[in-house]
Amino acid sequence: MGLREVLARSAARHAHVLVVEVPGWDGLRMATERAVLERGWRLAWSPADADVLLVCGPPGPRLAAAVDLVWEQLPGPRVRVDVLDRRDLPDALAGACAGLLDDDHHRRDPRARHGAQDHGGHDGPEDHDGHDGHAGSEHHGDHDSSDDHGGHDMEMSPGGIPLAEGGDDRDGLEMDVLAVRLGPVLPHWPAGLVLHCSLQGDVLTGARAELLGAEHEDGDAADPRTRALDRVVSVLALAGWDDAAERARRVRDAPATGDARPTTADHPTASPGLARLRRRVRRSRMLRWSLRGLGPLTADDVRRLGLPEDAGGDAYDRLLHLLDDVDEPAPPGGRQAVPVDALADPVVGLDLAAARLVLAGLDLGGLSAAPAPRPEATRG
Amino acid sequence: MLVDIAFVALGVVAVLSGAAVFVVDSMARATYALAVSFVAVGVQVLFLQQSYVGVVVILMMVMEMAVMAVYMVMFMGMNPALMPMSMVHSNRTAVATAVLTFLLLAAGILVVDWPARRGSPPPEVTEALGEALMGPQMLVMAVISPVMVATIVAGVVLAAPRTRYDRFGDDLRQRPPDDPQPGGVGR
Amino acid sequence: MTLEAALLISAAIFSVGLYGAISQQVVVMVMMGLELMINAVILAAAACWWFLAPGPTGQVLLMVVIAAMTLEMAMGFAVAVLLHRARQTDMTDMATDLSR
Amino acid sequence: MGEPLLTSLPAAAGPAVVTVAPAWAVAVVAVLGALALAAAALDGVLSARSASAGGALGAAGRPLGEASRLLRQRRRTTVQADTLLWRTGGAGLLVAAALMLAVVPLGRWTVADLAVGVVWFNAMDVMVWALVWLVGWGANSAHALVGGYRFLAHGLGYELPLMFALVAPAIAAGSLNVGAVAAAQDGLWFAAWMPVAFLVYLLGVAGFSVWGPFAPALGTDVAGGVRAELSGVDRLVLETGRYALLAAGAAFAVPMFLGGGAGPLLPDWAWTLVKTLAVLALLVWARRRLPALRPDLFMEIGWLVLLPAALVQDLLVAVVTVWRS
Repeated sequence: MGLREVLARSAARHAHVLVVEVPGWDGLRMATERAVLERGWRLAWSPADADVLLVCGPPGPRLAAAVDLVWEQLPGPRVRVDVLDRRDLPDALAGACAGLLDDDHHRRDPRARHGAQDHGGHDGPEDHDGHDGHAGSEHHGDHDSSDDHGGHDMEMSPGGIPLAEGGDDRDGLEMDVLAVRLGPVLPHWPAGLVLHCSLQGDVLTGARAELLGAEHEDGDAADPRTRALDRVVSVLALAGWDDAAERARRVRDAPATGDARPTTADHPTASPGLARLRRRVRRSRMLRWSLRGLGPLTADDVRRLGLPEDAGGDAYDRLLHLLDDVDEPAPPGGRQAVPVDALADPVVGLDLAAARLVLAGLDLGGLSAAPAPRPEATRG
Repeated sequence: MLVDIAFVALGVVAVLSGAAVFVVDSMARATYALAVSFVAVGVQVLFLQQSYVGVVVILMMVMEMAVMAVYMVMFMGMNPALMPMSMVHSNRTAVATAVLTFLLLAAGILVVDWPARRGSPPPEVTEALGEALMGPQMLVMAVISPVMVATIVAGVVLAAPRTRYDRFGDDLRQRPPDDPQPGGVGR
Repeated sequence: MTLEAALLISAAIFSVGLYGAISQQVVVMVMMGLELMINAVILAAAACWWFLAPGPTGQVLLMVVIAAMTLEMAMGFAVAVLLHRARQTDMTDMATDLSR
Repeated sequence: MGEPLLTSLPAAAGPAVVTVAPAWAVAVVAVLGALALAAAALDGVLSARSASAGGALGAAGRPLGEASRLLRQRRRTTVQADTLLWRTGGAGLLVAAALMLAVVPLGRWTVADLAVGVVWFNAMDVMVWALVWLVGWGANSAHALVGGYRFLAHGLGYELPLMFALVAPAIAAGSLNVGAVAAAQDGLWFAAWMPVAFLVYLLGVAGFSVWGPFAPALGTDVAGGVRAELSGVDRLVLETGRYALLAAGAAFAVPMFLGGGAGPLLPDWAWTLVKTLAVLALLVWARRRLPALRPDLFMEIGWLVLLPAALVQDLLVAVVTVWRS
């Protein structure tokens, strides 16, 4: 018994948290990330890795359904927390910690899970047996009968997963096309964004973007400076440079520490941390080599797609631009909202890693569900 | 004795996993069954004291099967969902031929009066192999090398659809080349 | 560990490979059958070397066999890609130009 | 130590290396575990420093805490997962690492003194190709599979340079036996006069451990890549396997490039461990300095830069060796 308890306590001290951001609540999300890291917890990258699911903000109905699907995939012991206000964070995290230690609940949990899914005949073994089979993985081809692939004969679908269909890839070789849904719950991903992609191997051959919104609009938005630094964190993390991303996160969180709600208008002059980060990013040849030429956008493209004006150039230009302009005060009134449809075009034809890097580098602060849905963007 | 049992057991593994290649439904399983067969034979070769050849068989075959698995998935597009489907033709003939071949070979193996062992193994088997390749048998490697080069070139020519005119333009002057996926050196 | 045992195992592997090479429809699977047959040859050659004539140069044969196998694979893959590109097929039944 | 190398046969091991009883394999696994733990602890400390969270002592205990968390977590399966291949892939990494370490002499003792130890090591690192891909494939999830493919793409880039980097010490020593290679570095370490091979070797170690710049297979952008769907014990096994591979790669560098157990004052087994830890620390630290090498870009680097560099190194080594004898 003693050993079990020690194990449980140690486990709860090192919990991994999957943070879900509802569009418009990025300030709360960043505050949450900071609080999580300060506890000595870690941020999870996928549902399989997470012990705690923390939802920042009130999700709208479709986003809520997606979050529920993710919740089904947490292996357990698992705790779900919904937060609406920064002031509730300490209590919420303490509650999550206590929840992780509640052994009785976690023993009952898998049974409830199977019952809910009409999975009779499962006695819910004590441990080590989480058949959350039904939910599958939402990262996986969308087998939720969406409109992406009609006309499949279901006889050819082992386990309810339709077999992939063929299509020419960019080398002119016919290969299977996989319909994969990216988002809305992914690390370093624009909040609420869902990208319905056609994947060949890991190359996006087609994409359609949509936005899953919040329940109501009066969100807890971050100030432009923090938001810009948050994008730097994302780009660095997606470029596989954890250390620099970690430091960028520190710079991002620095002014707000100890302050419940940072004011938007005034920020301190370039902090030494920021200057160091700039130097480090500029000096890394490998980073330049890795990002140069990725997702180039001409001024025409930018105007045509309705992206912010400074989105021209390649991914590396955008990152440097971002770092340099962190302390520039944003134009009052904020930016014009980016139509969600515009996001599919720059990423089609890229591989997954490149597409993620390009998306993370774009300023999607004001993402708006587009009025007129356009046909799927496709490029050889 | 222990060595004998291990040798025969490895043989059984090699045969069974070889048969599994044509039995299982999943492409990945088929490919890696073949890999297991090769590893078993490689270890058997180790038992037969040709350590270099044995390890090289393991090394090359595992690598080859890792690549082969990708081709299998690419061309046959099966997810690990074990989808039963039959992809055989003239099954009867094939079985008959295989059984007949085995009986013939087995009869031959058992009937032939194998000669006694001539000579003794060199003290350093690997070194002997190297010296043979670099000495009396050099012609073999000298022949194999150009054949390999030719194969590489021929393989690329057969498989690649794009020529240098596609990459560099009609006058071969376009820099950087027009590739669907730019490389890391920036040629 | 006798010569007969090794050769019998080798014959069994060879027969299984032969079955595969004849019966399979998909190019890559046919290649797998061929690979198995070569696998058997490797074992037989190694056994013969050890039990019959463990001279210094006998192993060269094994190196040749392995080289032959890599060549087979490389050309096999190239032809499979070409077939796939040209005919959208990976079935041997649809590539019978030389069989009439 | 300076005996004629070509005669140091595996059977008559000579003074270079003593083969110990197979039961000592347990010790190999113990050493591997300790090294992996040390690497994980160091990584924890360095991570905590850059995130400036928690004390260094607490951070060093991080791997144990993570392990306890994963032990408590449930395992999960996905729809139509190929569980056999999935689990084999994860567990196989640990086995491959142990088999690599088996041929590394600890000072004078070794568990398996193979005549072709260098090739053996190479065969084991090729096993990792298959294993990582299987982990990605088995989960039947798009992200995991993309991770698996990325690893194979990296493998095609780093494997051949790694092979030719390992050839250089073998040429200089005139033997494929690991103990003999270590003994051949009398006075001058191979790392000193074949730096290119050493560098390429270290890159290769990072490659087959899916470590640092070679981690896109486990990238954030694909939700953890190969391990996206792994939880509980399965994830623990995979992570341990990675650290074990890193440790085995570092340990193998010692007899190949760093003079084996040679060194003043300390006994040779202690020197082997010290050097191993130093290489391990270097690899763990390097992860913090470098962003990921995207597989599509690295492929050309591997074939057009690293491979020719390793070949030229081999040629130089061969010329020097012939000239000296």
